[in-house]
Amino acid sequence: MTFFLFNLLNGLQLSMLIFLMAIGLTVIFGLMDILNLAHGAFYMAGAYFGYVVFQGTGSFWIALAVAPLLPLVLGFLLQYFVLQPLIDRGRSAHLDMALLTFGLLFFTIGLIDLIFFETLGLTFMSIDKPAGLGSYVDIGTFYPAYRLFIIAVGLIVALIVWLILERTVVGAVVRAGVDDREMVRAMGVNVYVVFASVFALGCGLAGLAGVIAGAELSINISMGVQILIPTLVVVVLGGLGSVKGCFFGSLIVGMTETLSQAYVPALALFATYLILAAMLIFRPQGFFGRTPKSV
Amino acid sequence: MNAVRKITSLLAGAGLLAAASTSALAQDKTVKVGLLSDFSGVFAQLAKDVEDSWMLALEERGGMVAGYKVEIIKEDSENSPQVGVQKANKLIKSDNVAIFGGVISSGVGIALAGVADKEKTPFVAGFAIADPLTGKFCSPYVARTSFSANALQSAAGAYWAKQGVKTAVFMGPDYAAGQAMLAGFKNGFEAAGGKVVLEELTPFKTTKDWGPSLLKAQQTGADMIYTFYAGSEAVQVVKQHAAFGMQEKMPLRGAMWIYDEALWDAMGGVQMNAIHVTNYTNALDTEASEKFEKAFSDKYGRLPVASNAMGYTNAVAIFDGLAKAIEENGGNLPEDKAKIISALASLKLDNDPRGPVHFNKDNNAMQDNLYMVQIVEGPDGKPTHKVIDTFPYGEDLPGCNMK
Amino acid sequence: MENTKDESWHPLVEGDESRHDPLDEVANADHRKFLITALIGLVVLIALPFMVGDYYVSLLSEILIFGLLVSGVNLLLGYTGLVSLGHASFMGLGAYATAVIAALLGYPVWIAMLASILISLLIAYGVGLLSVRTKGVQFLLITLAFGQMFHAIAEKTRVTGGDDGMTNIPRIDLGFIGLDADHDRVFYFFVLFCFVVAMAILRRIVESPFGRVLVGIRENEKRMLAMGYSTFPYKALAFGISGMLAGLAGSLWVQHSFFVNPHIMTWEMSGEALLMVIIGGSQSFFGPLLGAAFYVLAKDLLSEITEAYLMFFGLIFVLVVAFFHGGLAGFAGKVSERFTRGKSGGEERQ
Amino acid sequence: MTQLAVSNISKSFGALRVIDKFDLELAVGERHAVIGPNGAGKTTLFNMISGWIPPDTGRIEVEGLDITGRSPQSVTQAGLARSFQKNTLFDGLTVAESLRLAVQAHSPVRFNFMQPARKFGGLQQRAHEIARQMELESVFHRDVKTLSYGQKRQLEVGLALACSPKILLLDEPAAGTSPAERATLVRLLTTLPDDVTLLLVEHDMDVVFGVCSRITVLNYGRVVASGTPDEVRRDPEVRAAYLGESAGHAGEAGKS
Repeated sequence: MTFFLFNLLNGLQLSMLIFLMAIGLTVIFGLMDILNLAHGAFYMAGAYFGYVVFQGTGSFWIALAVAPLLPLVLGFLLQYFVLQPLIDRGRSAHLDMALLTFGLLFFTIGLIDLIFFETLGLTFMSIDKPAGLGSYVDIGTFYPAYRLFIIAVGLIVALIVWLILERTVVGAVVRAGVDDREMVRAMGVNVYVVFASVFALGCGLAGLAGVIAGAELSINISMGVQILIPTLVVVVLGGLGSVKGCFFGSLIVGMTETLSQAYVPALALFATYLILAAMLIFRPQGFFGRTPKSV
Repeated sequence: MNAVRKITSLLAGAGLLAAASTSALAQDKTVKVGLLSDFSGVFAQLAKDVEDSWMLALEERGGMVAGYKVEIIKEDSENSPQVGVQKANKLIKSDNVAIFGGVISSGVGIALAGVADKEKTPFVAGFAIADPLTGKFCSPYVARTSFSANALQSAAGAYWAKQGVKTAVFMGPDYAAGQAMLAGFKNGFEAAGGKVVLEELTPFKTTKDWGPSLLKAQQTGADMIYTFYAGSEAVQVVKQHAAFGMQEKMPLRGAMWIYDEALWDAMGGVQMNAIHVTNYTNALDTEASEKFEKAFSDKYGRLPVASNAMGYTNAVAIFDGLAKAIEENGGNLPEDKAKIISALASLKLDNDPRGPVHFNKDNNAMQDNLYMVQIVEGPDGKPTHKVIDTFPYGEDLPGCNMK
Repeated sequence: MENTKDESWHPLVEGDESRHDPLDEVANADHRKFLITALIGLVVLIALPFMVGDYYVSLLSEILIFGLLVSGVNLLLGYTGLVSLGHASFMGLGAYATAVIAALLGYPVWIAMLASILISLLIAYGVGLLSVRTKGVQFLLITLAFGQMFHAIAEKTRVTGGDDGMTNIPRIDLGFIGLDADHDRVFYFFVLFCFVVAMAILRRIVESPFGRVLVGIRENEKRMLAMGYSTFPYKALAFGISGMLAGLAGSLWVQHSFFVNPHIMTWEMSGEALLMVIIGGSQSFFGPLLGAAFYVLAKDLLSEITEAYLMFFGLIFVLVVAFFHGGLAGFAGKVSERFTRGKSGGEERQ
Repeated sequence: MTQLAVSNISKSFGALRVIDKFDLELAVGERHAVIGPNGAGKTTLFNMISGWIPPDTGRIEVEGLDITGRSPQSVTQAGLARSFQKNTLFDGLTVAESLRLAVQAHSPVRFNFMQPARKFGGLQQRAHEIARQMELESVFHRDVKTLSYGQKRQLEVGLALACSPKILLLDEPAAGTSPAERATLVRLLTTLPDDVTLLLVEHDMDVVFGVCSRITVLNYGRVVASGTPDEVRRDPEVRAAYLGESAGHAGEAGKS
């Protein structure tokens, strides 16, 4: 019984990490129709920059606070100065942007490889957990304190995102934008700034996830691609553009990965993809997604 | 600089200029040797380690073997068999190497064994520890200077069982190498009276959380966890094992990969006091080992690690094997390149830093002893190895039917 | 085409090719241009192996093999407008089918090749039936999911060596014409033969009424439905055919490298195929082939300079998507237009 | 003879009843318009008849063949082709290629995948014929995206006509056009073959009165009036509900 409960905690921890990634991707997709495959690159940017900041200051907390700013700024620049102008010039938001950001992911991986491995000779890096979170707590069995921290961060971010979207003017604009882009334009809001800001925040959250993961997992060249696929699964499961869906989608993916590993290891490699494929075949709009706008 | 030279040679080889390049200069006798390894991808560090040792071994021989000047041509197989095959083709067909070696990855190694056999060009694996490489896929053109998974792991299994460890959980990635390590460990451990109570194979490359597996291991109450993980997976497993507070109750042990020196920084201290098996450590105090250690640290300013030692064996075997084959052929490179491998396999490397190494009938390296080491704090406060025991080597799996 | 005596417009009336229907001048001109390009290309492909060293002959084989794969991918991406991230798995299927049938079961390689083509066609068609109801990003993800599942199966299968794979896979036996395919030039010409046959068939397909329907689906599927096309079977069949080409590529690949393992079916590999198509220029028949050639050669060169060559490909890819939508083929088309008085670039728009 | 029979169809979205027990019968060759203010349910009605939305109740027949609930493609194959209010064209193709595709949809060669389409000269001829009919001959080989807006509207109708339909459903063909473009459209629509039955949704009264012999007026999903243009014009309920308000500025492009 406790075995099951601890597995649930593990599942929740993984879910929250994935949620931090997926929430940005979801809102960006819902609002701008851009499937940002470079999201994995922003995650990496957070982790690697986090490592640099950590090496410089020796503080996990400073790294956690500062590192997400890099992906945040890069995200804003990318959307405002590259993606949006291209869309305005007639590139399809849907496919061209997916392909373009896919290329960007490859580019980033190559660039990071060039800087960190080829130039600095670093292969495996890690950020040390802060005192207090590095150890374990005794809650029936020893359980890593850091995992509880990840769960807390995930829940807090979920709450904040929810509050912003549901309770603030900015949130109202974004929600309206997800439902009907033309309407927001007609409202006279500078949509481009809203778009770029949302894009930047999403990338910042991915960077935050990167720093957090950098302490629990390890920082390496394939981390961005590794996290990307479960994240995409979440976005599809939850329904493209649905925040509530994203939260539950993260839970489903995190729990599936954890529980299948704990109880049916033979299926662990397939479980997530089976869910993804079944979902796309039987309910392509996701659990909470809207049906496509036009036929 | 090296790259520029290569581009020129590439351009010379490319297409229309082919005719111009045929006027090969023959005043100096040169033998070309391919260093094909996984310089990018997860094994990048190991590949670099191997390269460093190659350069050391070459320097020690003054860049010559048996009157031939050695030209090393370096290629990156990127931990991808596809790329490896392509690069091997280049080495064989475009550069006309006499022999090539180096490879880390088992998958690449097996692919290259196929190419070597087809193209009748010797290949000497530097790492690539999959059993079938010198088993099912053995060939008169293929040798290996590291070891096979079974030889190392069955010896380690037997060691721990004899130390009184009764039950163990095996954890490893669910792919060929992981399965081979499990089988090897289980063979040795259970034959000596131990019992593997849980075989926990995690999805390869996609696992992000070892929590479920560690919890499952806890449930069994076994005496230890024996693992095979490498690179970033090793870092994560070791860190998470510590984070679950299991270091006291159920120590995490394995072979050199899990506690590789290159990972110590990333592990952030939790690797201290861990015990693992290895086939070389710079803490060895044999004469051969000390000599290698000095030569290596003189050249590179740091201590050699296990992958350096394996790279060194690889290079020494290739260079000395070449020399022997040339000498046996009256001072000329033999036409039949299988003779290079047979010369190599007849070498007795008694002064190898790992301890005496020789080759078995499948052209696979065997060494006399293995070492159990502990990671302890060195005199300078930095982690280092301490040899806590020496024990006999294991055996290869059967399966080779060489023509 | 002469058809005026017939009062009805019944389309089955086949025209006499020797006569010109002024209305179809554009299509006929395009076709002539295609034939000339193809002929020049073929002459080059036949002559090249005699001018370069052995290694470059094997690179050429590789280019042709990837050419088959990316032409398959392009049937979906360029012609039908569907982006698949799972095509490497069909290449893998073809590769494994050949490896198992020829190396494990011991059948002649030509039987293994035919079987591989058939198997990849059938399985791709099956996957197509399940996938093509979605489009856009959903389609990209569902093909990714299927691809990953096939990859996982390949990794889990012990008889084929799991992740390590299998080696010592034989090449086709050309003894009946007195040749040995183990020689690289001989094998190259065998690959070239398969390539030409497959490309001729593919060309027939994209030029056929069926091929035109695919283009219609790419341009506006809603309208196609409104005009009375059941688009679903077209898309499923296109998926099957493109999977079959990938399967043929895989079958040749194992013979080329004597080796197969699950790496060949990773989604990164599918991504590389997309890279080739886009860089070369989708929506054109020869574009993806240019892309494959560029990719293989540039990778060969770049990887000599830096291990981080992925960075350059990422960058090139981004630039092509952003600024040169036609890719290399589009660029070549524009250049040739400058020299000829040409109207709208015929080859570029299919 | 009845060409299209729509009986008793209804459609609700949630609590909103968009079409309420709608009936319509069209004779062969009839020119019929459905008019009504915005939100009257005209587009929903069209989508139901052409198969894009299944009706909740009722029955739709083409020459006695029940097509209720069929997919759009199968409705079109049964002989009922439609155009769209918002241009739904093949922007990357030429006019010739577009029309050829439409013609091909109703020819047995549409499944042929081994012979060059070039060789089926009949497709091209028929496409050219349609282009002539729609006055698009001069732009036959031009890319669709380079056409003027009016020409695009002509092509929109042409693509439906090229399906050789028995019944042609035109969804606001004149939407967004200039008066000159509209005049061209009216001329083209009045010269459609006699055996093609025409059902038109249109806001522009010039087009409606210029083309159609019968009119059905829809308001809040209900038929308010039906009859000849004169009868409808005289109907007091219509005047109150619809014409009275918009008679002055007829021709305003509507949206729904």
